[in-house]
Amino acid sequence: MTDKYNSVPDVSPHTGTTQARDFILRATDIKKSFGGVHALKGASMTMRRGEITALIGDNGAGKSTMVRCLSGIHRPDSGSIVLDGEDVTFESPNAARERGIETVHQTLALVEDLSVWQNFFLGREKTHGFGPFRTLDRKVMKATAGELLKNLAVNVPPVTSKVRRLSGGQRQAVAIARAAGWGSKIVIMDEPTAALGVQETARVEGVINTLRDSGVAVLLISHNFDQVMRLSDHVWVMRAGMAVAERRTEETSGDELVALITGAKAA
Amino acid sequence: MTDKYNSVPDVSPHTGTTQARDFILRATDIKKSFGGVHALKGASMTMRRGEITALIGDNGAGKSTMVRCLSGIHRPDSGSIVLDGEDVTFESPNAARERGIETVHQTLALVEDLSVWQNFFLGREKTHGFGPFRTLDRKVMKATAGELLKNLAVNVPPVTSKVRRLSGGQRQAVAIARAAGWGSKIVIMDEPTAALGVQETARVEGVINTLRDSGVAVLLISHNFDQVMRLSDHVWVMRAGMAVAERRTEETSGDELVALITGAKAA
Amino acid sequence: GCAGGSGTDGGSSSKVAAVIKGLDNPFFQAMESGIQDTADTDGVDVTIQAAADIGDTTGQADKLTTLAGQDFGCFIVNPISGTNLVQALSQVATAGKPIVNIDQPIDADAAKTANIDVATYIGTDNEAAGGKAGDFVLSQVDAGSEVAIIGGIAGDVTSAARIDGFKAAVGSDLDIIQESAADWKREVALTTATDILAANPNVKAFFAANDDMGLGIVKAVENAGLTGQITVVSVDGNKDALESVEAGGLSATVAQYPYAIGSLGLQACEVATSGGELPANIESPTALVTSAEAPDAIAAFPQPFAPFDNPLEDLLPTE
Amino acid sequence: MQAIGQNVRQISFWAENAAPIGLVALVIVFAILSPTFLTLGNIRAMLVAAAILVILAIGQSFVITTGGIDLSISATMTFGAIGFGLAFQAGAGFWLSALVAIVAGLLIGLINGLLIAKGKVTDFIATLGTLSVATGLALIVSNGKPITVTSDELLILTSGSLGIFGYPIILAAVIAVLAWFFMFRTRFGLHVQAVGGNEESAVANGISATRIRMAVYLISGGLAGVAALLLVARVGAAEPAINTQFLLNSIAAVVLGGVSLTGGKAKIVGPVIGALLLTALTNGLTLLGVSQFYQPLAVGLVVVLAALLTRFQKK
Amino acid sequence: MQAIGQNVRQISFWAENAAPIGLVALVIVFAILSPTFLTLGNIRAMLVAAAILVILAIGQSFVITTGGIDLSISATMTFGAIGFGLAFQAGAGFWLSALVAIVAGLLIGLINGLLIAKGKVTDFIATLGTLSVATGLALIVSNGKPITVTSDELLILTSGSLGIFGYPIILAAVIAVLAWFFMFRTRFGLHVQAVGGNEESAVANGISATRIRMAVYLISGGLAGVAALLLVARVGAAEPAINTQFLLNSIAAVVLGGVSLTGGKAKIVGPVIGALLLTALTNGLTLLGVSQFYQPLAVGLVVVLAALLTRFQKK
Ligand SMILES: Nc1ncnc2c1ncn2[C@@H]1O[C@H](COP(=O)(O)OP(=O)(O)OP(=O)(O)O)[C@@H](O)[C@H]1O
Ligand SMILES: Nc1ncnc2c1ncn2[C@@H]1O[C@H](COP(=O)(O)OP(=O)(O)OP(=O)(O)O)[C@@H](O)[C@H]1O
Ligand SMILES: [Mg+2]
Ligand SMILES: [Mg+2]
Repeated sequence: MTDKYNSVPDVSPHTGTTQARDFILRATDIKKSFGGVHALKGASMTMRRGEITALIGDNGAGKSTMVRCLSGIHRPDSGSIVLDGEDVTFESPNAARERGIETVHQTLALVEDLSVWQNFFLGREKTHGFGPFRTLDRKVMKATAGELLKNLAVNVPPVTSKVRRLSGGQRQAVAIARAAGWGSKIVIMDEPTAALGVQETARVEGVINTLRDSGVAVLLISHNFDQVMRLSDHVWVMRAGMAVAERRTEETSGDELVALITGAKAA
Repeated sequence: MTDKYNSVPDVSPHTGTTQARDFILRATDIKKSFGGVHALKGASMTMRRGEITALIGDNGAGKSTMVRCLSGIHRPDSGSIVLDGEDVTFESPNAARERGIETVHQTLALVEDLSVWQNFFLGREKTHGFGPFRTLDRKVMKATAGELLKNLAVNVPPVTSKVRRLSGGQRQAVAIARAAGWGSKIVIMDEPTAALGVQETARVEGVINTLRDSGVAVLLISHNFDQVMRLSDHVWVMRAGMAVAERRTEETSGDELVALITGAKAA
Repeated sequence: GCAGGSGTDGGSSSKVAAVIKGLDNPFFQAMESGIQDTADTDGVDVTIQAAADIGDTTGQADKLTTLAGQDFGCFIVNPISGTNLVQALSQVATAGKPIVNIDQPIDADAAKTANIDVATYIGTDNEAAGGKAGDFVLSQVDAGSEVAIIGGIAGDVTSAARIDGFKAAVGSDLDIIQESAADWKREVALTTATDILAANPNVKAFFAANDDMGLGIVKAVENAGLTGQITVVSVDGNKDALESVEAGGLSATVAQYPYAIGSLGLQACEVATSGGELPANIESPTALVTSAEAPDAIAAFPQPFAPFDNPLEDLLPTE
Repeated sequence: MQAIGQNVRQISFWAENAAPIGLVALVIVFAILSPTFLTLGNIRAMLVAAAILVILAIGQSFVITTGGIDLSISATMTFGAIGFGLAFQAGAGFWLSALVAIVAGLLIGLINGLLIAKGKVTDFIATLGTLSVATGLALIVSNGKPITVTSDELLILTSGSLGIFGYPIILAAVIAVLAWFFMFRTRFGLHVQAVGGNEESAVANGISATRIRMAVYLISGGLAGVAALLLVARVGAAEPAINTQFLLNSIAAVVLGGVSLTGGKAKIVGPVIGALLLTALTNGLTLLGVSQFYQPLAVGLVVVLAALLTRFQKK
Repeated sequence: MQAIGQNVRQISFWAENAAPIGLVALVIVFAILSPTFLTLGNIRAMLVAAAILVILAIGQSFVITTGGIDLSISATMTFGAIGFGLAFQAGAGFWLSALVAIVAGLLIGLINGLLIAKGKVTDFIATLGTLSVATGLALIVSNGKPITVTSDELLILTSGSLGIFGYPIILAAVIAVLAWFFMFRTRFGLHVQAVGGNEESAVANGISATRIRMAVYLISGGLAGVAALLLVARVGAAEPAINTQFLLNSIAAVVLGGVSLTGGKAKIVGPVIGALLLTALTNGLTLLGVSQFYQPLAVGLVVVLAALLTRFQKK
């Protein structure tokens, strides 16, 4: 329905009304190669305020690479990212986080030998004191981490226990609570429920909905079509390093999405 | 419907006719602890000839531990495994494989720095010659591996390329082709499609059906209820280290399974 | 560099190659200076190589082998052990080039088996040096006193020879309470000596197998506030040891004059290449240096302070 | 009390505390066998002798916490000592010379950091290379000769003491306290542990692994420079000799102290006790007059036994 | 031809072949600077000198392929040499004494294997411990004294040759060919690579990581025993002194040969060339009359440069 691959959807044809200022994020023509591997070949995508945007595609389509570009881990070889109407380049993950983009990575990005609260604040610890003798404000950090975790986990682990001792579900909860806890504009979740059981999945989906309801834009990467159809407002489809199609969720179906992913249907 | 947790279902009440000899595998009262963690607390389960048996349960319920006991990686602390009417204990993964049990592990168990054919035959390489100078029969192994892979992968990788260079989907294909290729009695698959895209998932499901049709008993671990309902003939539910219930797939529903997993429904 | 040689190509070159022990020890540096300075004065082209350290037996052999293939007219060798250079030297001997053995003697049996004919041996008997130290200690302390020995790396040949000499000299007149290894290192010797002092308050004397360790012991004695009450003797005669003797730290050092050994070695090569006859053994001077002799020794350093009759003087080719 | 009693029954308790337990065991054995061992004089001497190793072990501990290793640490110390000696000989005075020693150590640390953090060279090989380079440089600039140093400040440093604590061990203790503070109470230390635990995750959370790695090799080099001061003070001279023993012992101390070579688990007290243990071991063996030939054997056995114990540590 | 031309333009080509390229570069430089370097006599001498290091590097390569490291390798060689010396002294004759040397090496290898494979002690620490233990044992059994050995067989071993290839390098070459065969053409070698690449996966496929680890440390110990023969032959005596140089050089040779210390990638030719390169380097520096002081510097720089190159290897 978009006219061509990688068209820049300033005004999305199927809604007709969306204005540029409604896009909280617009990534245009992003390219990224690793040695000889062209992971992104000029992909474009958008996210709107207060919506859950899904990003789907086959293994190796470039979804995680896109996420890493948006969250400051990779720097795109070319292309632009416009956040809230402003052109941005992220020098580091911290730069992206300071601009309000939080990410739950596919690998969770937890350090197993550190405790829950340490992981929670990793890279932006609270300190008091001055100069080189600024000390970690352990009390505040522990309290905050415990507070935020309580909303999410089935069995809340003690914040002082090492992540190594947590179950897979608990780890995922820590990673998600960390991303959700900073009052940010955008939360990106790369396959947040891939390894989770039913109960844990339900919890995470609850959190995603809560985030959306509180006005946060969520980018959800998932291989689970039911989940995508259930949660998202808008879907972007990637294939071989390009964003090949977008749909409003209510206007599409699981079958159409499969066809778009496999290339059975053009765009 | 089974009378109690861990009842030994010699004659399953809901079919009434199943005889002991129809079970190709019967694991009874398996216990396994790691230090202080009781991963299996006396779990029992059965698999029938020519059927796909599903094993479901929450994160940390003990599914993978059960799989590792059946495939000879762990030795159960207590309990018995009866294979084809015969009491067995597996000293090593090779012992299990020699008795006809192949496994696709959750972690795939591939060595990234070795080539596809080397991984394919890892641990049971074909050799020619005598004594300490027996050499690897590289030609035969490459040919066989290539042959078996062709049935499965979308893009067949060259058998001489290193696994490190393969995509996630291709790796999964190698691991599954390896397990399926030995004409065994039982193939165990621990979350074989967790990280796969639509196309790859469809292929794998095809392979599972093919295996069943050729008379192999398949044990499928999955968090995906649709998949379980679609593929399996029989479902075992684990919770906290115990097998708490079993159902014929046609006699249950996704909702009932969820209730069994979470413990909302007793058994 | 080795440019500007007076060597003639082919046949018998007058170029000299020297392979000595590790340069991380002042003793061998003085030896190197002795060779180099004499070569400079006499206008001889010399190449000096050393082992990486005192344990590098094969490395030293490799270096000699490397040099053996070149057009040197004479070889000066100071082997790490009695035999480690024998194999490399057999090549030199086959080519009929003279071999001057300095400091550490080549094992006689091994040399014979390998058909090596050593033109001359120049050096001091390490055992004799240890003996001199032993005699001195005997003269300083009461009979039956406790004495401790600190050697180099456990198993080292030179260290063992010096210690054997010391033990032979003191015989049963003194009570040797302990023999430790301090790896030829000052810091290790300091720690070891401190421990020995703590365990044996009655120890009256220390013997160290080289000056560096001797200086470490002096420091330990000083730290214990026992300076002047404990006799410390070592072997080598390095400059800082001589200064310590003068200042009242070390009681004495047995100077072996490595500079003189090196210098004699080069002169012996000059004699050999010019066709002169060399004596089989040349005893290089050694002397016990106590505080009395120290000022003279320092003034003369690195040359021997006592008058010394150079047996090669008359044999040297006149220029 | 009861909690401890319960703990004692668990093997992981022994494993976590291999170094202190080993130290206590050694002290008991040696105290029984040698009347001198527990005299004030001997304890004082032991502590002073341990100071250099303690400082090196702390530096090594920072590096090992990131999963790296610094094989150049003792060569760097030698290089720093020569730097001190030359500066002092040139009339620079104690404080300036001390600065030169530390800067020399930092220089080697900087090279290590650049090679490993920026150049992505394996730590083992990079520091093996700088081991050779630092050794060579020390020999070249000193012309292979020891430089005798006589300075009042150095004399005070070696001989001064508060009670049984000589100034060197007090210096080492101060460094240990600072190291503990930075490792466990500041962002920097947390980031060191994070990089060692899981570099990819740390980077994804905005920590610059490059900067952290640079920093730990600088710390290790700088502390090697400080250790160089103590070395020069101790022997009264700057010598270009290679101290391989210090290298292996610094690593052994850290591992005895319960730090895993795979990184991620930080300890400061452990390595300090490990260093004390190794020093007490040689001290005791010397006091007992054990033959020099048996000493390497004894040290080897202690290292192996302690390592066997540490494997029962909880993950 | 064209394929090679294309390859040459890729940096990974240079990285994969750091050792041979470095060797060729060194040979060219030294051949230009010294007329002696490429004479037959010097080449012969260099090859003989390289033999011990080549054999040790091969042993080390097996260990490193499994992701381990053998720090005890040169101490084991010393221990083997002393074993040979004592047996010979006791009148055992050449062949029996050679057997004793190899058995002595295997013994230390066995201890390493037991500690690491069964005891789950970190390789680094276990072999650091056996380094000390082997050194101590060598000192104790030899009473710290070198044992002069005069044997016809040893003389033949050192001085015999086929053309420019002395018997020692022929022995080393035979070992290299066998090692290559076992590493790349047998199940055992494949399993060594599998355990190094991913132990968990290897175990899940029925490979016994314990047996493989035992085996590689036995190989490394046994080859150290063989190297001990050459050592005794070369220096004409069995000496209890440790040859630290051989330890670091054996590791450097393996890494220069392109083997990653993290394991999983096997190479035999690379480490052999690495050993030749290190030998050629000292040989050339000696020929050029470069001062002893500059030699560690040169070796360090070559190691670092090669390591910088190898990091561009393809994964
Ligand atoms: N750091 C890297 N180095 C080299 N290649 C990479 C790197 N990261 C990603 N790639 C390659 O880029 C391509 C896209 O990978 P990416 O992880 O973005 O896929 P994806 O869409 O997230 O797939 P999946 O659904 O399996 O997570 C793949 O071919 C992958 O191998
Ligand atoms: N090797 C081990 N050491 C210690 N604990 C273990 C080990 N393997 C499994 N466990 C523990 O045993 C329990 C069961 O784990 P298992 O992997 O069998 O769960 P699972 O049902 O496969 O879960 P998932 O769905 O997340 O794969 C968990 O608490 C886990 O932490
Ligand atoms: Mg992904
Ligand atoms: Mg599992």
